[in-house]
Amino acid sequence: MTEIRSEPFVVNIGPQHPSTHGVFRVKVTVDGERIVDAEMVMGYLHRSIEKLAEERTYTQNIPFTDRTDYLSSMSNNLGYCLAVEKLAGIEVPPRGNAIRVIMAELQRLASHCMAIGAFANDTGAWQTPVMWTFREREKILDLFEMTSGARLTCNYMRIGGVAFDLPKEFEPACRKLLATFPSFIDELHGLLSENEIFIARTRGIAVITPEQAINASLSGPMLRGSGVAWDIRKADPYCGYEQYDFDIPVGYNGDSYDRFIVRLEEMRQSVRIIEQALDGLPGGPYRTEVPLALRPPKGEAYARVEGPRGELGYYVVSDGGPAPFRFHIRPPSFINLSLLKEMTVGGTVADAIVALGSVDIVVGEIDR
Amino acid sequence: MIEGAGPVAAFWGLSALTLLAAGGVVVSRNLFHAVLFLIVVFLGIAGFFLLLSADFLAMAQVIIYVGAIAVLILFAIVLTPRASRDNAETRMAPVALVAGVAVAGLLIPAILDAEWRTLSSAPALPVSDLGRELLGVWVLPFQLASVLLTAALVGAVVLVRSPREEREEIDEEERR
Amino acid sequence: MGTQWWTGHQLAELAERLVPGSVARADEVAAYLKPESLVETMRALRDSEEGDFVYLANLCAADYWTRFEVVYHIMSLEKNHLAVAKVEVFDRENPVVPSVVPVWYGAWMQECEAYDLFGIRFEGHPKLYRIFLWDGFPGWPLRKDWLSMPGGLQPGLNEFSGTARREPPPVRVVE
Amino acid sequence: MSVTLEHFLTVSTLLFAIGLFVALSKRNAVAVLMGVELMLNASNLALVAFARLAETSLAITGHVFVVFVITVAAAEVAVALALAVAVYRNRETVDVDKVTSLRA
Amino acid sequence: MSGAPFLATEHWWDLRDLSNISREILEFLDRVGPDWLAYVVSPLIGFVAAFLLFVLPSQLFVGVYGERRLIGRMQSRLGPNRVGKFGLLQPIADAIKLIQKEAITPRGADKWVMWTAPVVFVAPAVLVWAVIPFGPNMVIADIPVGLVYFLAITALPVLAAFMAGWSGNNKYSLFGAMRVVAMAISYEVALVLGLLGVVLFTSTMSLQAIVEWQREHDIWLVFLQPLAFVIYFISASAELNRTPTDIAEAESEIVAGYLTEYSGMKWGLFYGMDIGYALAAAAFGSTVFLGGWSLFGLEEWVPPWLILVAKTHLFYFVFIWTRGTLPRLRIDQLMALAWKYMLPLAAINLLVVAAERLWWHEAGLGDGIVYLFAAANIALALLLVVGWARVLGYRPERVPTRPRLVKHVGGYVAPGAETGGGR
Repeated sequence: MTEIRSEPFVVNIGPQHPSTHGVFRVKVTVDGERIVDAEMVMGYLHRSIEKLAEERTYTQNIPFTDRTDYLSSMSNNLGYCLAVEKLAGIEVPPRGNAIRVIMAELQRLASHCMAIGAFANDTGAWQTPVMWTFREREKILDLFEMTSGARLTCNYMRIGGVAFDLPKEFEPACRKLLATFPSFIDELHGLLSENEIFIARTRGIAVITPEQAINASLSGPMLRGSGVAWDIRKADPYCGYEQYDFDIPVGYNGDSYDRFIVRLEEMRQSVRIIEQALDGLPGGPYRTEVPLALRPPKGEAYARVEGPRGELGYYVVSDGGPAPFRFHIRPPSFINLSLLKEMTVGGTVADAIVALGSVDIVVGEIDR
Repeated sequence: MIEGAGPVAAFWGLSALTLLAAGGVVVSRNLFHAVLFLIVVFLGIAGFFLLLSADFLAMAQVIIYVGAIAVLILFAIVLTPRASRDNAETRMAPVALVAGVAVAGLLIPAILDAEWRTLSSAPALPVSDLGRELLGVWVLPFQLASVLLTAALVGAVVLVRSPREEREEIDEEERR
Repeated sequence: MGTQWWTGHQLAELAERLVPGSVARADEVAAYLKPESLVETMRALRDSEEGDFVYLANLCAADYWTRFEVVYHIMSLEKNHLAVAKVEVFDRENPVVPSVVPVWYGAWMQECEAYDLFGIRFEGHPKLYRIFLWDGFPGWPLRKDWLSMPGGLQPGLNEFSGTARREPPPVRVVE
Repeated sequence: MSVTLEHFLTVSTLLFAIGLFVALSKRNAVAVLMGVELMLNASNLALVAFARLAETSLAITGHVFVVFVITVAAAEVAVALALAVAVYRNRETVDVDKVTSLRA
Repeated sequence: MSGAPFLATEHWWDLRDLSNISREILEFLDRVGPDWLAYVVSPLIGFVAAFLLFVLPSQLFVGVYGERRLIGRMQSRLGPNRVGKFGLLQPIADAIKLIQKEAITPRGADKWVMWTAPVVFVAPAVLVWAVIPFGPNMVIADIPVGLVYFLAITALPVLAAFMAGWSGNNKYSLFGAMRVVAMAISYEVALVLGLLGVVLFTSTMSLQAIVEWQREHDIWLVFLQPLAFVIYFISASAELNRTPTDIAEAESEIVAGYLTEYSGMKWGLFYGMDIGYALAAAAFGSTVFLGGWSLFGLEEWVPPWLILVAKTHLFYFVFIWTRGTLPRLRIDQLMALAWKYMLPLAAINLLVVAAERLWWHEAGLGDGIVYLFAAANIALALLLVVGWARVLGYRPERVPTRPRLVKHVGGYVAPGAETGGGR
């Protein structure tokens, strides 16, 4: 028989599609149900935050970082503040550090709730997991509202500490949440991790080998899912993470299922960290006073935190003026997308959706 | 002989429906529409079967012709490209028309002319009789038909297998 | 405990040892590599036992009015150290830097981003395109001299003349 | 008012003639197949009409035949469609006029 | 099955058997009107009664409202609760909203096919109810091949879905159409083979007779035919596009499948009739497998149609339940499930039933033997399901559901080098 010329045709997944997690578009070429090519198209949400930040003072830039990864504003605030503190040589008091850790870990819980819910939705669970995770996420956002006054874009961290001290009600409310959270994770474990259909849909899909993952600069759960033990909280501790006892979950063979169970386990570890931080919450000031128009000395700094999606780095260059000379964000979900083509080509359309869901992208962060 | 206002009206209605739909198969330019007309013909024939108190056959007609054959034809149309979805005639159309008219013209006078010995009362033909007949007298042809069906399915699968799938399978075997 | 941050001199010393003549200069923060031997140096750094820089943490460009810098934050996961390498480009009209995609696949998207916003062409990149902005967007917005669109146009789609420009406009150098 | 065997046979014949025309005249292989299906249906109608209305001791045989015809039609459709798809893949056409490789 | 009426009275006001009242009406019409009037009116009464008593309320209030409230509960949210008391008027508000909406026809669409597809979809949903027995005398058409009738009628909506998907001139629609056809053809085979087991036991294809058989033998066919029941449930949910198998409308993959280009009431017809088919499948399932309108003698006091309604809704609840909890399978997995899993099991089931049936009749055993058969078949079904899954390579214990845990960073963790975790 001669070579059959099949009929590939192009399908746009996104920018308006129920499961692209924002205005993100994948142009896939399919042959029947099988994908032969995939191309990412992004930039629909590009706001040029890096350029805007060059004209505002260091403190004024904190709200911008809320709006990059709008699902984990606390972590973004933290990364930026760390970079500026490193640049200006500012020490944060212990209480401020502990509050930062609590907030960052709560934010990780909230963000992973969202990630897991959306991922389960992508595999076709009809809204139930996403509703459950949103229910828990709301409780965390309540805590944020209690502390910072905002639920989504908190703008809570400040250079030198945090904006306000924790309110009196915070600790009992947070402990109440932590008491129920592990049982909720177990519930999710029963609903999804041990669900045969879920396993059948996600296991062996979008496999990334550890070599590929390292070479493509993946980070966070993507890297750990491939079996690479790398967590910046352990590797390069900031805000006193070295005081807390927690483990790094790593996956087995780097498929979508591994990334999912890694995220689920990370939520358990986060609960552990928050409990320890609450127990050992030091007194004293929560913030070092810095001048409003901070003028760090000439130089550059790269600070990174382990955001919910991976290595969230901020590269700030100062020319001695009140505004950063260069402000660059290393967005984890942008770089985690590098391997999307390798993950999707050869699979079916349904697998591509699962692969995209397992990356856990936030388009505000990709496009900035 | 079938009598009564209802059945007679049903006959004329069904005849009109079936023949018009068959005409639709001939004239519609879009192959997809032609298949939809063909489905109406199938349903009309099922109606005729009901009228002739062959309940089971009517149901089988709907399940197999409408549920399987017509859907398969639609599927095949979608698999072929848009350009070959027209329903045009070849140059032989006039000859075919002559053939069709000739068949009808020869057979219909013959039918009307013949002396049919018809029944006054209809025989009862329950499904169980059909089953007994199929597995009794006609058991050998029945077996043959099933073998034919199996052979046809296997043949169809072999025919449409693409070289890529074959290559993939060979690769897989080699990997083992 | 914690990542060991290499000084620029440390990295320069290693790079010079691996690929002689590959370092232009070095300071406390970073080692400035020569663009000619960049890919070779980077590959040597990645594969060397001592350096083991298998992970490209961050790649970005910066505009210093007279020159562009491309900054590479490279890292070893096993040895847990991090170093900063830089490449300087002085040609503002047509800045070209060799692409490190053959060394780290993770540079793929970040080089596209640097090209999109700075106009730095990465030679050897498999598919360099404007990843965020559309083809024909006038200018390179993260350059310091890009204050508004050429011709006094403000950003905003209704202000555009409608004809997309394929070529980047002539750059106004502000010294 | 009554309907006799002749009525059914006439309808059957007309249907058969239309089916014949479709099978002989159409350019598209799938359409040819549809003509064949029409003819088979016409004959089925005649068989059932005979079983119900004609004077015979083997009335059920008509039904048995219809079952066989339906079975064979299903088999035929499967093979014919597979052929059409295979021909299309090899030659990029389902036009029966152009598939003439057996001609010398 | 006319038989002796076992309900207490034949008075028209005895609503335990609604056929009493319809018979009164028809006899009255026969007395006063022309002779054809009763023929015309009787099917109308049947359909109107079925619609008013069952389909419409079920569809609107159990299907739309109940389903949304129940799924809301499962998802720990409230569900519709604004329109009317407890949000009970929500379905009506939705219908009004849908009617007001613009029915968009895309430019490249095949207009005629697009507009006829909903009609082709709705008509069988009404016709299906003709053979479902609601009570000893309450069935519109007790035809001897009711079971095959059901299968034949439910083959039609597949066609409508294909028409809908093809006509929309949309790639997602076409995907949905291809998927729905592939699914329907695959699952029909297993479904028919499974139902053959039932027919072998009861040796009839009339639904009323199947219910009578179950009543006489004091056993539900679900116990005699557990495999067939499971196969029926999965196949029905596959053909209905309910969630574990809703790949034809898979929202997260192909937007809305064959419905992508539909809007307004054209979409509403598809949506409403989806629930109608689900209810019909539930009614058919409870008739064939769960004893229909009979409930071990209770039907002599409780209206039988209420029993059927209750069973149908229980059955339907399981559909809602699976929808609320399970993720969706991929199309090749579904095909594998149909061809590699359900079809062999159905064939084995058929063989077993045939052997049992033969032994029962040849040896002249009493009716009590069905309980033995039931026990044997349930055990066999469990054994077959587990065993066949093992044969096909199902090893759940090899899937670790917890990640490994390590204390220290440092590159790739080889298997076995971790410090904790695992399943």
